[in-house]
Parts: sequence; structure tokens; C-alpha cells
Amino acid sequence: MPEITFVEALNQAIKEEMRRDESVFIMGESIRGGIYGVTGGLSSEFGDRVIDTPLSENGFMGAAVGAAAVGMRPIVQSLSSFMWVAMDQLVSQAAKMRYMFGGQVNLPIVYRCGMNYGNNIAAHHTDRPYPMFMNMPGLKIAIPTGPADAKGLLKTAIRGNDPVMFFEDNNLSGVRAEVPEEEYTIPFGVADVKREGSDVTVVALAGMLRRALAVAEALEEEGISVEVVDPRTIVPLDKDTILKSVEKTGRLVVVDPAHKSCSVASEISAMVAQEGFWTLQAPIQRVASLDCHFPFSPALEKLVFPNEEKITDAIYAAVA
Amino acid sequence: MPEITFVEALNQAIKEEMRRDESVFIMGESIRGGIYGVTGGLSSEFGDRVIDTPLSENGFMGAAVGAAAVGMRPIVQSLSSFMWVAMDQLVSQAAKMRYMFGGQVNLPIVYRCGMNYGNNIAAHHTDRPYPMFMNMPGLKIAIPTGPADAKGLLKTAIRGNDPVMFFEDNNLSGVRAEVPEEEYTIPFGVADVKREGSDVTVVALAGMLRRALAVAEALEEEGISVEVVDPRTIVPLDKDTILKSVEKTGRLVVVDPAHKSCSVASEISAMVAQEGFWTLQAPIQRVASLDCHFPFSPALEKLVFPNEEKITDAIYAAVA
Amino acid sequence: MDENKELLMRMLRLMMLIRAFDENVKVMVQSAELVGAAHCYIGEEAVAVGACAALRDDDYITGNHRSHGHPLAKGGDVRKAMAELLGKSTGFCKGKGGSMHLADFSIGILGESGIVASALPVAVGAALGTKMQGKDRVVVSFFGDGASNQGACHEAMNLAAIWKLPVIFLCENNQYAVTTSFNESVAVENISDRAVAYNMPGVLVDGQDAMAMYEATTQAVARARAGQGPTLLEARTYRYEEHSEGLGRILREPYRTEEEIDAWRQRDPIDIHTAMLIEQGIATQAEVDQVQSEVATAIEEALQFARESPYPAPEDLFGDMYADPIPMP
Amino acid sequence: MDENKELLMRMLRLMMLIRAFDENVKVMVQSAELVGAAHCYIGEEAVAVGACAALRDDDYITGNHRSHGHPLAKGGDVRKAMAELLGKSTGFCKGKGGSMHLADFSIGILGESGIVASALPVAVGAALGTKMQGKDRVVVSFFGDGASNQGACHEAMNLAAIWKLPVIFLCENNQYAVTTSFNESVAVENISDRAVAYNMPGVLVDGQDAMAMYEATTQAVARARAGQGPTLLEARTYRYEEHSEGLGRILREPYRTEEEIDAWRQRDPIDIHTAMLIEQGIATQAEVDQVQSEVATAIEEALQFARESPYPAPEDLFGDMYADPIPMP
Ligand SMILES: Cc1ncc(C[n+]2csc(CCOP(=O)(O)OP(=O)(O)O)c2C)c(N)n1
Ligand SMILES: Cc1ncc(C[n+]2csc(CCOP(=O)(O)OP(=O)(O)O)c2C)c(N)n1
Ligand SMILES: [Mg+2]
Ligand SMILES: [Mg+2]
Repeated sequence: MPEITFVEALNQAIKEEMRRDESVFIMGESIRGGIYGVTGGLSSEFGDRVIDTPLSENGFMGAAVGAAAVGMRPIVQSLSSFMWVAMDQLVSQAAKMRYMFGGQVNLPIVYRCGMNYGNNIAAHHTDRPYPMFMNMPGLKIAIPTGPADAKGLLKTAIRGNDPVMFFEDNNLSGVRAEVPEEEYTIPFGVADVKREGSDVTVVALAGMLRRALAVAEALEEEGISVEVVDPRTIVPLDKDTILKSVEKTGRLVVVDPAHKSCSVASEISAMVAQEGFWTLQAPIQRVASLDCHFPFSPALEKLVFPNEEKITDAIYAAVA
Repeated sequence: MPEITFVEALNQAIKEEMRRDESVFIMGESIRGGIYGVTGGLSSEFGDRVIDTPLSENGFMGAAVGAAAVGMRPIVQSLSSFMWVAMDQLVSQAAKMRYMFGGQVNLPIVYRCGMNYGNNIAAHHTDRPYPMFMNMPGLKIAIPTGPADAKGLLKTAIRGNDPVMFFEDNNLSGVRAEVPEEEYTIPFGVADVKREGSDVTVVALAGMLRRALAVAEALEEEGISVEVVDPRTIVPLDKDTILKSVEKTGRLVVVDPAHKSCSVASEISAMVAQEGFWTLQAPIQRVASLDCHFPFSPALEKLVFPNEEKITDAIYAAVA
Repeated sequence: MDENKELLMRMLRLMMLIRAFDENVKVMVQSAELVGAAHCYIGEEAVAVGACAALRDDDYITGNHRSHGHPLAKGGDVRKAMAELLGKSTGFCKGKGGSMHLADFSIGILGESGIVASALPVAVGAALGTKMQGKDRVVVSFFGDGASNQGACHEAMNLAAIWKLPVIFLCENNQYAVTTSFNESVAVENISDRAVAYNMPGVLVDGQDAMAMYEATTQAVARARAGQGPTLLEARTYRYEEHSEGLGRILREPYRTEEEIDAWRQRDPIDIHTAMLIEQGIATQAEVDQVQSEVATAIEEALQFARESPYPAPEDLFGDMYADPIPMP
Repeated sequence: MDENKELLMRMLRLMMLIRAFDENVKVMVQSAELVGAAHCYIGEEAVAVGACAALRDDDYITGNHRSHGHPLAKGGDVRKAMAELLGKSTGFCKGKGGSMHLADFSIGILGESGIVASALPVAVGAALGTKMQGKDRVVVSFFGDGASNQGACHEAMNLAAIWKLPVIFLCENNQYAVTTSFNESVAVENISDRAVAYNMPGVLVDGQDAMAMYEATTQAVARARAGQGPTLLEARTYRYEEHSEGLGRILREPYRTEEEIDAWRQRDPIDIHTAMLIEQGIATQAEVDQVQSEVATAIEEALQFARESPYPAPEDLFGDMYADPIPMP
């Protein structure tokens, strides 16, 4: 299998799906020039199906809903921090429309939301808002943790018939890994046990998965056997795989780069504390970003989000 | 003590604070006419300090930030469902500004967010988004459960120096209860044990508190002693009172009218599963709204949000 | 009947139907048969009817919270509308939408939005989609004077203008947003003046005159179909009722005078259209009365249909959430 | 030195300071001394300097992501600006803001917004607040051509217009939003044409000419102070650099030509101002050179100050989150 980057995997998924289905198109700001990597080379192949928009996120993210409602399959590219501006269209239209109208309409839309953190870009550009969207029914939510997942999940998102918020951790952009050459998709709602282990379950999201795996390797040497679970999608959430893993290990650590309060780490903890309580042998540890904004200063920013040390400490606490 | 309604309590708080401090003003849509009750009679006393705005929530909720930044103390009246339109100003400006600018500016703003549900007003008007705002640092969040709390918390919110999201459960509007005649405020971050009990702790939010109390009364007769805790504010959250109560009872039920995934019920569950694990004798039960939109039909809507039956069942499950 | 007469009589019928529908809504709110919010369109019927008369069946519309009239004008089934209002499973949206969310996608009614101005970007997207598909459908987006002050309105108009999309922005300026006069919330004299900012035609139309609405919309539609882009129509109109039924009771201060309301009632859209039909010899009073009685029957039938229809079953609650279903979390 | 000369020389000095500051930023980004994003203002200096020269010390400004020039033009301390860029505790914002978030509230710099157009409603609110306080301060809000397409821009302008607030909306039309030409994203020829929609003056200004900026802003300020409401100024200008430093490397397709950039360099704002000073006999070349060398020294000092300043301490992380502190959850 060839090794490609996360960005290349996304680019491949979009290209292949645009070739397969004429109703797929992509829009966003300055994407024709390929500013953010992923869309490079698309406009020469797909012409008018690659649309540079004005700075009007609420407008064009809502336009995606309208286009989908009449039979198109829009992909929208943006950053998580720009979703605030478009929140009404995402919530009131994309998330609610199908239900409100009694299922009359399908809205096959993919909102690609880049996430920055850890690169000194300050509070306005470091949002990781998937927990908020998880609190709003109607949106499916995928969070790939590496190139192969990115490609397979994005293809599923594009082919599906519901609005999908697709969160791309930009810390993964340059990460390279093997990706199958043949056509494949990855179903939503199926978690992936990225590493088997028996002492403690670590559920890790987005860029944190790689860190969890690194910690697991290191702790192996200390005799701690860590199972690492990647939910891949949080709506739908594969509760069974998580519960089964905790049943085996009796201990749970959830690693989530979102702010801690009302995070996905909170949700998974709560779910296990309700549905898997009797299998738990220790307190559930959450390792999430502090409930503090991301400061610009390189001296401070690294203190806010989870790192290998914090993950390690949480695992120690869980197996103590 | 005189009995007044929730709406009257809010009106009193605003009036008293506007009298006390000239920099306090209020704005919102059609508030001079007193459309939503609370602001009735304000414009005749306070003239230009009661401002009817155009339908431009992002504009005027952001204008509140600017006005606060130059020394005013705005109160903004709106509904939770209209916050989506203004999300950028709430998040990027109100929540982040102080931190981003190194603490140079105080932003004493109160965003009053009405919440409707259970009154057949359909998906577009039934949001309860405080868990989302809890995931965004920088905003304090109060959720009164009755007239006396409403008045005391709102006065604290107005006098404080940070942006406060003040969620008003409109199901409480006409609820009448005793409110002290003398001046008082209620501090943020201090939960209130609304009822003492020994078998199970029920933490209940917003309009759910009354239902939890009713259930507690009923179960008393069955010999189940229910302690009912009202967090009053969720940012800051009084973890100690909750943890102490669970230490006593060993069992926890959290009742939250927000959607279940990534709710405050999830957060409180996760917090206790992490920090109070060893005191727990049973799975933590969450009673929240289903992860389903609120349908219009009276035949369906009542199935979505928590009711006394669901609370009762959860308590049974907890003490089983 | 010749084509022209047929059109004019259909317009009369639809205006009467919408009027009767909303007169019924008033009664049903008072008797608490209708729960939730209801915003009547009484007085504004010529706007939707005139505009929709200029559309093809496969054209699209979007509406707002005050949208009983829009879907009926577009040809929506009055029985399904009534059933939706009562939350029945036979309604447009199986009871999930209610008064503010009537939609029938099968005939181009892309739905109403309870969030003010929120449907405007959706309308632009429908126009973008239909254009990408190489079709010549157009989209009419109905919105209020209040809605015109939302950022979404600016973004939608600018996008439609730069992409030359087949959208007709139809502002129903009934002069108030709840109690707030548009003169206090819009800086220009006419909302149609704002079209200049988007380099599109802006036309002020008499919203009480269905024929004027029909003609202005016909022109805008021609432009849109020809690929020349959007138009902003401002229909000057008036609502006779309170902002929503029942609101009058909790209003502390009056925001408009009885004289103003009366003056507008003198320019009732149904009266104007009827007078025109009779004066021009197109229809007799008897024919008009006949339409009126047909409409009354249609409303009666719709009411009966709605009342006799079943409520959705509890099992239907989570259905319709997702096209590709998932387990409830 | 007479008052006029003093003003003109200060304008020269500030333009040179901003230019030198951003030339330094380029170098610091290349050497990775400066991390994060940096958007240079090179080529656009006359806009901020001309506009701020028309302001009093107690007037307010708001900026955007491309806001090194705005705070310096308003009188911000270059040492604090440089320290902020390096994330030091002596920076404007104690290192918490960085390049896109310079602010000094003590001299009316209400801060920059990394979210495009997001500062516009804030500016309107500052104007509302200052008006309610009975003061005669004005607010200048700097934003880009791209920002003009955001809904926030529409709402802000309309609010300022109906409330007659003392705001100057200063659109820096450097003709591109990243790679997107404003001709493709704005439907009218000039962004200032949109002022019509808000019943306020819209003025197109030569953004390369500091004096033209100064004069246009002076008029708008007079209007605002007199309680006559807002003005929209469009400064036609150009950025010489890429959208942000380092972006050039990942751009796949060119979006503007070398000739276009060269043509604009021929109209360099510092050259234009210098030529005017010398032609009109206001200053000699030696005086100009003197300013240039003072500026170089100031930048050197600022760099040294910034480099020698300490980073914020880990204990400072959670501070500044709340005015009335709470425990970290
Ligand atoms: C974003 C948003 N803000 C506020 C409301 C509450 N609201 C509903 S209708 C309305 C007035 C709308 O006025 P206009 O657009 O003129 O329509 P009209 O009711 O006059 O037909 C308001 C304020 C809302 N539904 N959505
Ligand atoms: C809401 C939002 N959308 C997108 C971006 C990404 N972005 C940053 S600057 C920029 C271009 C802004 O163009 P303009 O307003 O003309 O300012 P300029 O950079 O030309 O000075 C974009 C798209 C952003 N920061 N905020
Ligand atoms: Mg209106
Ligand atoms: Mg620009």
C-alpha cells in the first residue's frame, strides 16, 4: 500500500467522488487556488463544480442546504472557527430541516471543518466545536484520526444522504500513512480498535489518537497494556465497542482535544458511567483541553490541550 | 414574603439595577411594548435606556460587547433559538475578547435567553443550548429554577463584570413563589440543596427542578428519600455540593431538559464518575431530552423531554 | 373560460381561500383547538397569490413564520395544510412542522423558516443547484421588512447577484416587525432601494393589488429565467391581525393606530381584485359569490379532514431525523 | 515646527514605522522567530495613518486580522506590539493575543478580530455606548473588501445608520480576499456604493495618498461628532505581500499578475507622501532621511525589548479569563 498524507487522502476522496457523481460539487473561500492544500488541482479537472465563494459563510453554508434540497451534493470547506458565523444555517436549516418537514427532503451535505490548535494561532482560530454539534441532533459527525480513515470516512460522508460535519484536525495534515489503493469506504457508527490491550481502555479523538498510541507503546514497556479505541464518528457513536472494551479492561480514559466541560470526553464518560458502570474498576479519567481559551504565546498554548504526559498520568491514575 | 411570578421577579431585578446604576441599559426586539412580559413598564421609567432593536441579533449582541467595552452594562433580551444567528458575536467577541486582549477589558453583559419547549412551537423555537455554551470558556451561565433565584441571580449577573448567558425556562414564566422584599443577590457558583434526602441525589436544571421536587414528594411516601440539588449556575459549577450529596446518598440522577448527548447531565455525570467514583453505589442516570428535534405535534412533543414519569423511573433504577 | 379569466379567477379563489383559512385559524386559536404559535396573513393575500401566479409548477418558493398563504398560493393542498396545523399525521410534514413550517417539496414549496431571514440563503442555494443542473427554474423567497435587517439577507442577495442566480427576493413590507415600525429599523425610505447595493433591479409594488404583484413578478421571473440574475421586489402591504394570534392580550403599549388599520382595510386585496373583475366585465358578482362559497366548502372539508385524521404514533417520533437512520443515542 | 508640518511629519514617521515593522515581521517569519500567522500591511500604510491622524486620542478604533498598522497608527507603543508578536508578557495583551489581536484599550484601540467582519458590530456598540454616555468620541472600524460581504457588515451599518451613531466604516479595499478578487465577490463597482442602502455618505478615497485619507476621514469625523451619523469610506489600496507570510509557497495557481503588483508599487504611499513633502517644500530630503533612521532605531529598540522580555509564566495561563475569577472547571 502506498503511503500518502492526510491532505492527499482527503483530496483523493473528493476527486474520486466528484468523478463518480456529477451532483457532487465543492465550495469555499479561495479553494480554487488550493490554499489549504486539499482542493489543489480540483478546479482544472472539475471547472465550475469548484466554487470560490465570497466571505459569506452563513450565506454559502445555507446555500449548500438549498442546493442539496434540489438534488445536489455539496461539499463545503471551511474552518471550525468560521462556523460561528454560519451557525444559524447549520443548526436551523442543515440540522433541523429534514425533521421539521417530516422527512420530505434529504440533505446530503458535507461540511469540512478544519481545526487548528497547538500552532500559535490564538483564540479566534483554535476552535474544536464538535461537542456542541453533538448536542444538536440532525447532524452526523465524523472525526478521522489518520489518512486511511480520512479517505474512507469522507467518501461515506459524501455518499450518504444526511448533513455531515467532518472535522479535520489540521495537526494531522502532513501525517503520512498507508492507504488502500482499491476503492473503499468506512461505515459511520463503527469504532475501530486501533490497538488491543487488556489493562485500560483509552478512547481518543482526532489528533489525540496518535498521541494515545505513542503513550500505549511506551507504557507497554512498563507492563501496562493499553487498548486504544477510535470512535471514528461521534454521531452515530458506537457505544458497544467502547462498552465491550471497558468490560474487558475495567478502566477508561477518554482523550479529547475539545474543552473539557460538556465535551465528547464527558459524553463518553457519562455513557459508560450509566451503561457500563458495573464493569468499571476505577474512576473514569478525562484528558481534555482546559476550559481556558488558547493563548497565542508559545509559552502558554501547550499547557491547554492534552499531551502525552497528561495522557500518561491519566492512565497511571486509572490503573492505580 | 410576597408571592410573585418568575416574570415579575426578572422585571424587578432589572428595574432595581437600572435604578441603582445608570450604565445599565436593556435592548432587544419589541421590548418597549413589553411583548415578552419581563420588560413591561420599563420604557416609561427609563426612556432611552430601553432600546427596541431591528432584527439583527448578530449586530446588536455584538454591539453589547462594544458598549460594555466602553463602560456600559448592557442587558440583551432574546430567545435561545435566535442565538444561532448571533453565535459569532457571542463566541468570538463576548466569550473570547477579554482573554485574547490579556484582561484589558471587562465585559459586563447579560444575555437573557428565553427557552421554549413543551408548548408546541416546533424545532425552530425549542432550543436549550446552555451545554454548548458551557463548552465555550469565557461565558458565565446561570439557569434559575424559580422566582427567587431568578431575581437574585439576575442581579448578580448585572452587577458582575463578565458576560453572562442567563437562561430563562419559559415554562416557569407564570410560576409564583415567595421572593424576599429586601434587597438580595445570589452568588454564582453556589448550588442550592432545594430538598434534603438520603437515598439518592437528583441534580435538576431549569424547569426540571420543580418536577424533580414533585417526584421527590411522591417517592417520600414510598420510603425513598430524595435529595434535590439545584446548581443555579453551571459556569461556575459548584462541584463540591454535588459531590458531597453523592457521598451521602451514593446514587445520582441528573435531570436536564437539554438534548442528552454532551449535555450538562453528561458533564455532571462525567465529573462525578471521575471525582466521586468511589462514593457511587449505582450507575449514574441521566434524564435528558432525547437526541431528537422537538416535533410540533402535541401527540409527539411530550415524548421528547423529561417528565415526572421518566424522572421517577430513573430514580427507581438508581436505587434498585 | 379563457386563459386570462381562468388565471384571474384562480387568483381570486386563492386569495379567498387563504383569507378563509386564516379566519379559521383565528377561531381555532381562540378555542384552543390550535396550539402553538399562529401568524395570520390576513390583508396580505395579494402578495403571495400575485407572485405565485407568475410561477410554473416546477418553480420553487421559500417562506417564513407567516406562511400559511405562501404554500396555499403555490398550490399546496389545503387539507394537508389544515392537518399540519393540528399536528396530524396527514399534514404536509406529518405533524412535525406545524404552522410555521409548512412545506411540500413535491410542488416546489421548500419550506418556511421560523427563524427570521433564515430561508434566504436556502433559496439562493436552490437557485444555485437548479442552475448547475442546467434547468430554468426560478426561486421566489418571501421575507418580511424585519427580515431585511438580518445579515443573512445581505449575504443571500450578494451571492445571488454575483452568481446571477434565478432568485426573486420578495420582501413583504407589512411595515412592522412585531411592534417595531420599519421606519425605525431600516435607514432608507424603501427596502427596494437597497437593491442598488447588489446591482439588481429593485421594484416597489402595491402589495394590495394582486395584478400588480403578478406583473412585477412576471418580469422578475423572465429576467431570472433568462439568466440575468436576481430581482428585489418590495410589496408594500399590511397585516390586519396582531403579529401572532393572542399576542394582543400581552401588549402593554399600542404601536399603531386604529385609523391606520382602517385605512389599510379600505384597500383590501380581495375587494380590489373583485372590483377589478367586475368593473372590467371579467366576472359577475354571482361568479364571485360562487367562488366564495366553493372556498367555504373547501375549508369545511379541510377542517373535517384534519379533525378526523389521526395523530402521529409514538413510534413515528424519531423517524425522519436521518435519511440513513441511526440508533437513537 | 508648525502644526501642519508636525502632523505631516508624524504621518510620514508612522507610515515608515509600520513599513519597517512589517518588513521585520517578514524576516522574523522566515527565520521562524515569529510563529503563528502574520498578515503584512505593506503597501496600505496610508490608510491607517491618514485615518488615525484625523482622530483624537480618546477616539476608538477596531481592526481585523491585518492589523499591525492600525494600532501603531493610533499611537500604540511599537515595543508592546513587537513583544506581543513574540508572545511575551510585556506585549499589549501579555502574549495572549499575538499578531491578529493587538489592542490597547487605554488609548482607544479596542482590538483586532481574526474572524473577518466580526469587529464591526463591536465598533457600533462602542459608538452606541459613547453616545449614551453623552460623549463626542467617534469610532473608526477598519475592515477589508472581503469582510464587506459578511452579514455582520450589513447589520452593523444599518444599526449605525438608524441610530445615527458616530462610526466611520473604513473599508480597506486591497482588491483581494486571500486569492479572491473583489470584482468576483462584490456585485457593485465600488464598495462605497453600498452606502446608499443605509442612507449614509459613501466616499471612494485614494488609499495610497495619506492626505486624501486624512481629509476624507476628517470630514466623516466631523459629521459623526456632530451627531449626523456614520459614513462609509472605501480606501482603494493594495497589499504587496501575500495574504499572509509564507502562504505563497502553498498557492497552486496565481491570482494576480506581477505587472499589477508593480503598477501598484509605483504608487507607494510612503513615496507619494515624501514626494509631496519635498515638492511643497515642507521637508527636505535630509529631514526625511532623519525620520527614516529614527524609525530604524525605534524598530531595533522594539526588537531588543521584545526579545529580552520574559514569556508569560505558566501561572498566568488562566488569569484574564474572567474579571470576577472562578475556579477552573
Ligand atoms: C432570528 C429571529 N429573531 C427573532 C424572531 C422573533 N420574531 C418572529 S417574527 C418576528 C418579526 C418579523 O418581522 P417581519 O420580518 O417584518 O415579518 P412579519 O411578521 O411582519 O410578517 C420576530 C421578531 C425570530 N423568529 N427569529
Ligand atoms: C469569518 C471568517 N472567514 C474566513 C476567514 C479566513 N480569512 C482570513 S483573512 C481572509 C480574507 C479577508 O479579506 P479582506 O477582508 O479583503 O481583508 P484583507 O486580508 O484583504 O486585508 C480570510 C478568508 C476568517 N478569518 N474569518
Ligand atoms: Mg413585517
Ligand atoms: Mg482584501
